[in-house]
Amino acid sequence: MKSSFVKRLTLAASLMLIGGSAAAQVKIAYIDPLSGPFANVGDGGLKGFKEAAEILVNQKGGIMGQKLEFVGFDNKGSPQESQIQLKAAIDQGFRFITQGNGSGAAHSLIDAVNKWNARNPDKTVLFFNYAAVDPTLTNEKCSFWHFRFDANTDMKMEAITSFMENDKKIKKVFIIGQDYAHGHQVARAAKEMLARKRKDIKIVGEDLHPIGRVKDFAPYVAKIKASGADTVITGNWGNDLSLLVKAAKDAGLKTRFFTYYAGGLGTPQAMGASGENQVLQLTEWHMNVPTKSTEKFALDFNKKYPGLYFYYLRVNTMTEMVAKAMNTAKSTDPKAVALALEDMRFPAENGEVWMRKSDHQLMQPLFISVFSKQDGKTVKHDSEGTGYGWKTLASISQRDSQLPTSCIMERP
Amino acid sequence: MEFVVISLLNGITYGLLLFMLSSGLTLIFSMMGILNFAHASFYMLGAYFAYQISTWVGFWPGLLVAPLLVGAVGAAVERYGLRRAHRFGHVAELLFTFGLAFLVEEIVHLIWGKVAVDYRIPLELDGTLFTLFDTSFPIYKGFMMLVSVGMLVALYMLLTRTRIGLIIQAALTKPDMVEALGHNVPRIFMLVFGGGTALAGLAGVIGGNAFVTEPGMAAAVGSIVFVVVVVGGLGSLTGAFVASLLIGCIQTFSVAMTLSITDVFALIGVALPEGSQVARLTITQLAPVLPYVLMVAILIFRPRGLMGARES
Amino acid sequence: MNAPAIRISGLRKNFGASEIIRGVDLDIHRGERHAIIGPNGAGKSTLFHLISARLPVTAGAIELKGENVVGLKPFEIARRGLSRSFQITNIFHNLSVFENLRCAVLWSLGYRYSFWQRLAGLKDARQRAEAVMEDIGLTRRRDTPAGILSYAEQRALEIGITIASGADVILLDEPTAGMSNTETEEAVAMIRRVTEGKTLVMVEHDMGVVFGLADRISVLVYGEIIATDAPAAIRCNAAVQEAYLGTSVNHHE
Amino acid sequence: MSSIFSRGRLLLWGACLVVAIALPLVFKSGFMLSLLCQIGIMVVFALSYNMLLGQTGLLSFGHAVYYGLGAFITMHTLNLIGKDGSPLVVALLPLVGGLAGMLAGVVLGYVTTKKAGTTFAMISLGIGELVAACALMFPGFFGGEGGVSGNRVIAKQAFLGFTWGPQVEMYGLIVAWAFLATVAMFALTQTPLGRMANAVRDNPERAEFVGYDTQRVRYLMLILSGLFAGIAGGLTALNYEIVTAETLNAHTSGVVLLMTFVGGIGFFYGPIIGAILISVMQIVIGGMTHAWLLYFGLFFLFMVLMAPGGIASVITVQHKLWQAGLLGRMLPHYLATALPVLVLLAGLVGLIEMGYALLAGEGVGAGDTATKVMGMQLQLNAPEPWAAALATAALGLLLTRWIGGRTRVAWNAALAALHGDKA
Repeated sequence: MKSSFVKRLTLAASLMLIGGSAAAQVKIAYIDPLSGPFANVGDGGLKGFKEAAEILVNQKGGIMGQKLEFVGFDNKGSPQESQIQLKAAIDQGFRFITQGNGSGAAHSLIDAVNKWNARNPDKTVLFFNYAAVDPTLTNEKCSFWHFRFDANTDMKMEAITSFMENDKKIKKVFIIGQDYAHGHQVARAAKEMLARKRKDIKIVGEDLHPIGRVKDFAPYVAKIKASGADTVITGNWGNDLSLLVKAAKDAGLKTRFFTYYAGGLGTPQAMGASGENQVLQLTEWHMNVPTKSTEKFALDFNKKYPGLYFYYLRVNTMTEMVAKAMNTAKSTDPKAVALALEDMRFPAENGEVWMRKSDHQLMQPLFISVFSKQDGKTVKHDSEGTGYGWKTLASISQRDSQLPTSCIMERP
Repeated sequence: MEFVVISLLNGITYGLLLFMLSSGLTLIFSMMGILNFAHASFYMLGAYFAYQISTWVGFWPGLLVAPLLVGAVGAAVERYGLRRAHRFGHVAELLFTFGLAFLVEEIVHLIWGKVAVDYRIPLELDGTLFTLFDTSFPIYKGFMMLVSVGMLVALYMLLTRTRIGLIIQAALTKPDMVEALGHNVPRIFMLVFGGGTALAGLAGVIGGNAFVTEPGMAAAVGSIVFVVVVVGGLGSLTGAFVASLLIGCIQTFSVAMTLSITDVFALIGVALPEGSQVARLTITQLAPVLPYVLMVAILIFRPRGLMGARES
Repeated sequence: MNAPAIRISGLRKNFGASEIIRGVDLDIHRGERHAIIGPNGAGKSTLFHLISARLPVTAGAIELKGENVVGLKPFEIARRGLSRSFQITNIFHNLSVFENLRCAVLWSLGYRYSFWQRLAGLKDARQRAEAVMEDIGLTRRRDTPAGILSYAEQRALEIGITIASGADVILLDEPTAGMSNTETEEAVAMIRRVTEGKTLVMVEHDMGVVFGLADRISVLVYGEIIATDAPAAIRCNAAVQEAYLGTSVNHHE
Repeated sequence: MSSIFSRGRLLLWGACLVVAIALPLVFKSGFMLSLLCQIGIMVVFALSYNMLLGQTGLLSFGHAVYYGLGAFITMHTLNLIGKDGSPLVVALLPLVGGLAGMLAGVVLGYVTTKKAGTTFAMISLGIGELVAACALMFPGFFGGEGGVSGNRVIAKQAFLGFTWGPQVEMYGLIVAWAFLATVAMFALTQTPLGRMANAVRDNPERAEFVGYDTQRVRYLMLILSGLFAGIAGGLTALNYEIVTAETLNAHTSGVVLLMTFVGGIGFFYGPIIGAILISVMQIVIGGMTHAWLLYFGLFFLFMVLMAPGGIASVITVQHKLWQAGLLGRMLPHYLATALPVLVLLAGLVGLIEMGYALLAGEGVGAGDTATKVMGMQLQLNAPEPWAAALATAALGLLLTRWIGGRTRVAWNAALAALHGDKA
């Protein structure tokens, strides 16, 4: 028994070593779920990074002549497993990691990276966060070793409320969200910011429901209807969002829904026609925002991976910025790369972006768009083959979504 | 008033769907003593089968064929898996269905992917049945109620008017009797398991497009169905019916309540300390977990459930 | 201390509409060996189930050594010194013979739910279990799992578990059912030996066993006791003969 | 048999301890060390679970509740101590987790242990769901999505040279606690309560008639099981320095059930084997293929249907055959069966891997046209690889049935001989 156990461990170790002994490359460990219920999200991200590295970096000369490579590590969606995978990546010589799905895993990694760097100053690790949006990650818990390339929940709400500020038709707002940290943050930010910007808007209701447990949203919709709201703000994602929108359509509720994640993987498909003209989203980009080259990149990507739809522009932005930082610093040392990234201004495909030095939060333009029928003009491309796509209603420049930070960064 | 009527309709629709799920589970449990952990997985299979059939030949054939297919899968599972597990006792059976639920989810991931599939309501059922005080009631919800009630009637007829129904009924109250009757017990077991899973499959067919057909749908209803069965009383179809409607309505109406825990305690004359997290919770927030609270309460005050005849 | 071991008065038990026990009154004296006989379906096992609280009582009273025990749970009655065996063997199948008996003695020796004492260190429990094992003749099967014992051995173990706790009122439900003649003889001798000085109540079909063991006999017919008397008197009781003995006393199973 | 401290047993315990301490000397990488830590924690957790399932016959689907609550309380206590404590206090923190798990057992167990069997399973599931849902509702205590984090290195001065900062020191702490907990749990099986739990598992009715309140026995066992689950939770908190709501959800409960069952519920050491095996398999198979969840599901069903006693029972039977001198007779049969089984497995793995590659791509989402299975480059749009895999599987199945049938005859004969010897 014991000897076979040792053999298994040796096997595991040797597998890891083979994975790590490839040629001279700049490698970034992608630690996200690659199996289990959220594997599609993780897998889509990994493919996006690989594609971005190939087309945007390696075909343009790479990093000081070396190739950039992303290697997947399956954290199975668990914060604990993320740490084990981090150790595996470090063992294999990785000095850069990226992660995005789930703030729980992000918190776990940021803690582990901070401790590792404090305890192993000669082998520091740098963490690029491409999608975990908990504001605390660049506020109370900010770290020199962490950079975030997505706008956080508060910044997104700042952008949404700026848009609402100018829409005088909005009188009564209902806030509904999942009953966990993200939903709480969205609700809190919405109330604070609306109170500041539009005192005349009344919050006519606020509901939190357990995440992923509500089958039938009809009662919630009945309540929204009874409240007389004309606008709904929700941080819901996944089925909690699709079910809400479907139930609203069934009951003939005609309010607009301001969302964070309606364009996300699978949601457009699940909403289908029921979201038409009612669902709005806030993103850094969507297919119908004109760009120099991303449209072609996205179409090629969708063609190469049938069933996947290019969604994260920030994946490309991050890849390019990291490559640029390494090239300017002429180093692949995490600390040098971090210093080069700080305060970097970069012409991204959605406009100029800026990596703020004080909290390592990327400032980027944001777009509010509405789910509308594909018409070949303003809605040139549909989303996930539904026949409906996103139509830009407003764009918010990176200056207008900036928020002060409470970050007190410990710098090495 | 408006709100009450709408909520009641919503509650009954949801309750009837729950009953379609829990009736099969109760039948299987009463007859075979097996708590089918994978019951909700058959519900999911029903939805996916119906989706697949609807992409080929439309919704209506799927309504009939998908439950039968699910029933066939269920019967095969009983014949080639459960029957073997049965030899090792109830724990092995339970674990078998537990593993099965896991496997079904993974296979659904594999075949249909990890995101929701576009399983739509048929066009002829898409629309508003009637408008009540400015809130529309969709045709499809009416259709769901119709199918559930139809199933309820059919099940009632089957149990009271046919020979096999009488045997099943006898087995509900006196599990040892079936063997004494000298019937081919394994075959009856296979039929009951197939039939029970077919009912779950039917629920999937009509629930899948009303809500969302995705790989997590089984896990989302799985535990609530157990709650229904415990609250209603193990082995009691009537109990399952009452509990389904009760839980459907509780969930719907509690969403409507804006009371907080503090208010509730104030009603019974207890003042809670201000500002604690518990005190701030509203009934609405708690709505989806109320069934579990109800279950715990039932277990403490009436351990055999609302209508249960048996102690365990 | 003068109260009878068991006093039953006006005891009734219904299953739905059918009345199985219809007003039983019975006193069982301390130290006597009392047999309950009657045709199949008379309610003998039900009577045992009521006394030992396996089934809830519909109406009436049961006193154990002067104390009302209706409404108590089985373990509470067991703790008051009443122990019973079952018609269908009811043992701990995965435990060894020795462990079966040791489980049966733990409560009465006051070890209760202890998780701070090592079983191996409990000398008195070991000795008592070993003594019972000797009594019922299973010493050489000490470490065999009870589930794979022969039928007669399991019956012996069943009685062993019943007496191991040292209860002074013992209820045996058909202790010799299904045994061969020689096995029955051994069992009777064993029962006589191990119940010395205790109150014994038994349900039994084998009339040889009944008349060989019992000090007094009660005859239960259709849920009522039609006679309670010494064996010789029961043998000549006209009502009993009519209802029961006349047809089966000579060629019973 | 009768004493915990018999010489053979002491030797075995000692050997295990020595191996556990020596392992990091062999596997020096940080990853291996993390894996060993994870295994150590899981061993305690799985053993605590088996106190319910194996020893008391209670199938719980919500055991993660006690583990998770233990972890959260430990983490809060760690943060409460702040900078003033000494590493000794940190080392004792898992006990706090244990007490928390125990307290949770006192409260929740009162409801759940009212019933046994199937009903208990359902209620444990419901309570588990309830607690998991509450965990998300109270971010103040459970830390919301980010969980609660802390730092196990609370003071600059060391205690006997330990600060618990380096992973290897943490590993030492885990080994110490795991060893203590394992000895304690084993000792518990040798007490009146432990034995009566077995009796209640085998025959609750009879247990009542020998004077035991079965509900009380179940309740006490659940409380004690909560204690050890809480200790495991406390170790997780210290090891990862973060605790999130995932720790107490249904998935964690499912994993511990899987480990315990696969290892074998009928033997004390079964869950230890299960914890090691499943942890390693997750990493090794998970690293090799995206289909690992499917393989896990199939493996679990296979175990339920073919070896419900788990790996420990298989080992024990072989050991008994060996003692009875019958193993030699069976070995050729094992080897003969292994061959067709391998053929069958090769065919099945081929089919599954190609299926995954075709339907899900490398991971999920896209249809790949080619994939590599067992070193072979296979074209998925051609029929040949599919036919070959199917034929291999079919051939394997036929051979397995044929040879397996003969092996079964020999196996039954050997078992009969074994039990005949004993009887």
